[in-house]
Amino acid sequence: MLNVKEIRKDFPMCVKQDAGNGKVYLDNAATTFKPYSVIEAVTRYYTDESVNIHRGDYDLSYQVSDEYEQTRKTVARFLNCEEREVIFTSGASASLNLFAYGWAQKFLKKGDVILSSEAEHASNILPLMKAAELTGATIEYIPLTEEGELTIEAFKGAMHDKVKLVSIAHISNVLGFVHPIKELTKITHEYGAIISVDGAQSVPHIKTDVKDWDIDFLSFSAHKMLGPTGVGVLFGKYALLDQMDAFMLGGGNNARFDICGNIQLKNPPFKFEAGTPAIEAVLGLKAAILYLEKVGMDEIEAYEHELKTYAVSQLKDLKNVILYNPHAGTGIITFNVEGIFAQDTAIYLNSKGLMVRAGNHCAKILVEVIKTSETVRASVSFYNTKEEVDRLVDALRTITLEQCIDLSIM
Amino acid sequence: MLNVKEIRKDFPMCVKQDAGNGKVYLDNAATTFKPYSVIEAVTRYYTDESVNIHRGDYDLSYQVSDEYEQTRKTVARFLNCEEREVIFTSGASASLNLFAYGWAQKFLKKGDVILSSEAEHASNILPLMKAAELTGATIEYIPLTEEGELTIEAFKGAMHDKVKLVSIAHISNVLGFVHPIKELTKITHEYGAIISVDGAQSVPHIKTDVKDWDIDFLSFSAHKMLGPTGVGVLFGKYALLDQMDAFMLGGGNNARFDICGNIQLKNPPFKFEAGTPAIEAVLGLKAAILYLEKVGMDEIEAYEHELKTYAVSQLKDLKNVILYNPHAGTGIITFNVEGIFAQDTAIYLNSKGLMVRAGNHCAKILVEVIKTSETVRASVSFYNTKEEVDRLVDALRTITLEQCIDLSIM
Amino acid sequence: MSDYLKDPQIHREIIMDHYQHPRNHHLSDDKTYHKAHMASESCIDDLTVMMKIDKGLISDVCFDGVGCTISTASTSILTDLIKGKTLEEAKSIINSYYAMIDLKELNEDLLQEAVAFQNVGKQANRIKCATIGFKAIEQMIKEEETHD
Amino acid sequence: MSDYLKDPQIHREIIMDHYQHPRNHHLSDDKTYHKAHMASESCIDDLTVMMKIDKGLISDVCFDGVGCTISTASTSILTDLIKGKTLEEAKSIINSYYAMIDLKELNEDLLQEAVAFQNVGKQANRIKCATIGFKAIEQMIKEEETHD
Ligand SMILES: Cc1ncc(COP(=O)(O)O)c(C=O)c1O
Ligand SMILES: Cc1ncc(COP(=O)(O)O)c(C=O)c1O
Repeated sequence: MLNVKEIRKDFPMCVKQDAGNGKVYLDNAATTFKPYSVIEAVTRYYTDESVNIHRGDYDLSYQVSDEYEQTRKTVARFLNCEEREVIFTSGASASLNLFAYGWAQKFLKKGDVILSSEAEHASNILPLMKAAELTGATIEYIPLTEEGELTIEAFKGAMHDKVKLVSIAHISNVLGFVHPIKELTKITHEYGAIISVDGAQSVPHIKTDVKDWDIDFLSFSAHKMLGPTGVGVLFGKYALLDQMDAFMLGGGNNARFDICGNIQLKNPPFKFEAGTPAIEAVLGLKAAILYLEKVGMDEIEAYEHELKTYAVSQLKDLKNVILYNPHAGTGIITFNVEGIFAQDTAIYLNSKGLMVRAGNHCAKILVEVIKTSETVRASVSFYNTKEEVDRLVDALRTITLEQCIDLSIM
Repeated sequence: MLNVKEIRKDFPMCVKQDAGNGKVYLDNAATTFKPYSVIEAVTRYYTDESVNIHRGDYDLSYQVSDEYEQTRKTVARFLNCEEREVIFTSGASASLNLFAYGWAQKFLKKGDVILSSEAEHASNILPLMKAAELTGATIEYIPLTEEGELTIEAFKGAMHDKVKLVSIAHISNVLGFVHPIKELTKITHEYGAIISVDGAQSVPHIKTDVKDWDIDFLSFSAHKMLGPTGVGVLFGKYALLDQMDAFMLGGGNNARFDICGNIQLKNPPFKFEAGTPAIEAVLGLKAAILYLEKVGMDEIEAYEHELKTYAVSQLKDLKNVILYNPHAGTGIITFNVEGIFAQDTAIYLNSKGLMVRAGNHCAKILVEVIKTSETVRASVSFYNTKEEVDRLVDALRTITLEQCIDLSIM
Repeated sequence: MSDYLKDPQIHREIIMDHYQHPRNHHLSDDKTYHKAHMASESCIDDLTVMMKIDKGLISDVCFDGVGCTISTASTSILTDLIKGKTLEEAKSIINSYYAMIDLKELNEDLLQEAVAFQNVGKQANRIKCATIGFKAIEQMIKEEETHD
Repeated sequence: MSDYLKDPQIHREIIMDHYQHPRNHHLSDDKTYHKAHMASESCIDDLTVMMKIDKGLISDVCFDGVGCTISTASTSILTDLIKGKTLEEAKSIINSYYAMIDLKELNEDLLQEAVAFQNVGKQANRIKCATIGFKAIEQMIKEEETHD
């Protein structure tokens, strides 16, 4: 069982809260706090090894290049894939764009179908919309349940021979449902299609095993899993990466080129990594993964689910609160207060020290499913406590529209 | 006059050297050391304000969003442009790819000519080669002098009516010549073409004034100017940015979209910034610029030139050293040792604590101009000293092929 | 200033009223209307404002969309304020409003119920909400003027 | 081991000699040759190695390009070692060489002059240089074997 009290000592932001600054952070789906070990990995780069990588001309450069590649090893172990299947990008959005450009734009053609869902993040669906527009492919949406969940039955019903690409989030950032990726992948492959998984909300919160699931691509960001911003990963099966086009060209991704325009690109993953990467952020990502592994992904999942269940059980009793996803399995709680606009609720909660997010959470087309244009999202991490959930519940118990207005005009 | 001794106290890497670790860093064109103020800006984000940006739902997010935008203001002042003309990217390579995709691929057509030089970095020329291939445009190269310099006369001779885009580095990373950007821009505009400047090596070392020069685009990286890796800038004149296509799509760059694929993108610069950016790196970039401004760009340029001149005066006397760019105006010294392969020289220098780079420096087509396939590059920064240059000269005075071999096989 | 307009209690009531019963809360099919769609970048407001201009006079103005209390109420009050006014009058109302938001000056004659927002400028993160409708009107006036 | 092969002085001379006068240093126009282009990712070596295989026998091998002392000399020595050998013999030479580089085992009978590199494995950043030619030959042997 996970020891939250001890864990909180590893996070400077939590240490400050516990020292009494009165704040409660419940916007973990947007980004997470960083443990000291990650901060140290980043600053160690600045203070001890502030040089560029990918060259062996001097010891320090060789050493940093090696540490950079060690992160790739660590990521590969964490995902259960090969090292050469791990591409470092500048974030999940960049990973998803690279995939859409390098694979979807290249291999889709008129008449092909991309199967996706209405709960996708803009960073997943927009690049696909563009790929569809450019190739003449079309996007079809798997119907979701009333609560916004994607079921295997609905998926089977939506799947057909023209589908060449399935692209969905493993966990939706709005509603927090865990989709049955392994089953979806099996069905996808039976139809000869490939599957690209948006793991931005799943990799930080549940155990990933790309080999067991047999998925073809996976995108995620370091900053949502205790790591620095500015770095993300695209995993792809090597054979697929090998066929894929590079999104960016430049220093580092070409082995040789000449004046006639003959370019010889390196092999994956280097082919996709052009220019100086986010070196210290990559080193920080390694520290983040080591921290997550130490706590244990299964423990993290169980505890976050416990927190969520606890929150739901409390919030259910408040008559003024509308809960949209009581049954979702992860730490995302999506709600509204009757008669109060989501943003006003968020600002009221802010006045109580509670940090949550109002919005459509970049899944703007979802409104047509859950039938509300804006929601409040509280999202927990394993460093959150039941007492913090209580703070949220207490604040929501007494919220009024008048108070919300007063906060802005006084 | 710049006080190097005091300046070195601001850089932890220099502090360690001065405390006696025996190292000399002369690979500043690859990346630079970071002053404490930059490290503090980055760690402050982790310890005090570790939340996501671009939302005003709670105070801390509002505060960090504001600091993020303050960096844009700072960059705009540093370049002398408008705030909305500053796009944050993941680095110079990303800026150059964004330009090549968003402008060159969109506006060039068959028969158009891109005018460039053979001294360009891969990150500048490769995306243009691709744009040329896709649009049917062709690339022509301005002939360089024997030393590899680009002169106005040569430029005038190469310019003609079909040229729609001029793309060159303000300072070449191999030879360190400062090109007459203002004059080149004037001529470019007389022909109705636009100019995209690769400023990766110039923005860190000489004063930039995009308004005075009237250039259309400028790309550079933070990590070569005391800032973090993972962040760069694309400056573009607003009217041009407004016409340009977004390279990446996703969270943050769209105002709204719907299920039919109607996407409403934000205005520049936000249109080009998809997904969670490198927040702490952007905050670090601000600190880096403030540091550079405090020292003074004119002082930096003068001092680095002085160091270079000093190095050249010493190296000229060594019979075994071939200098390729004695007349270049910046702190890049490109040379070889007679009979010793560049990489062996670098490894020998490494054994003496000197960090330099061997290679073709990503300007692989340049070999056809300076007629040597590989060179050693020592590049100084304003925190380097004459004593450090002496260390380089002393090491080169006594280098032998035998010693180089022994270093590898003993 | 009349007591009525100083009382925070009254301010709140004005805003409540305009949030719960926004005035001119519909859109028009009339193609001769100007139209501005405002989707705020930092919050989730998404409003469309429409305006008909006849010989320099604002003959109609209306809006729809989703917005928080502050953006909805301020836009509602604005539509009341400028309907039937000339473009010049509307511009001075908008400028007075900005001056108030900047905590510089309070012109209660021009601003009327809009004085309810006299302190919103102290909450930097609500300024965008409190001005979204004004920005829309400003944009449409500029459009009209440059097409003349 | 014979003294000759223990003396670092001799190692250096072997490498100097092969660097300054590389053996089999040319390319062939013959299309029946296998060809491997190796451009190292971490250093600036850029070598092309070619090899002709006749009925399981390496009848010719040659190389060209730019490289540091270590990559040039090691490739030169390798070409001398495997010319005229069978693919199996070449493979055991390559494997012995890797074992030496890994600082595991030194088979001087097979490696001959290549023992000059017996300590290069201690310099992690030179391993790529010291094996670039071997990787090329290995790749071409694999190619030949899978096409059989
Ligand atoms: C499901 C999902 N996909 C993609 C993203 C984009 O991640 P980033 O902003 O780090 O690029 C997010 C984060 O907001 C997300 O929640
Ligand atoms: C002239 C020039 N352009 C572009 C780049 C690419 O910069 P980055 O690697 O930071 O993307 C470099 C750096 O190597 C450079 O020297």
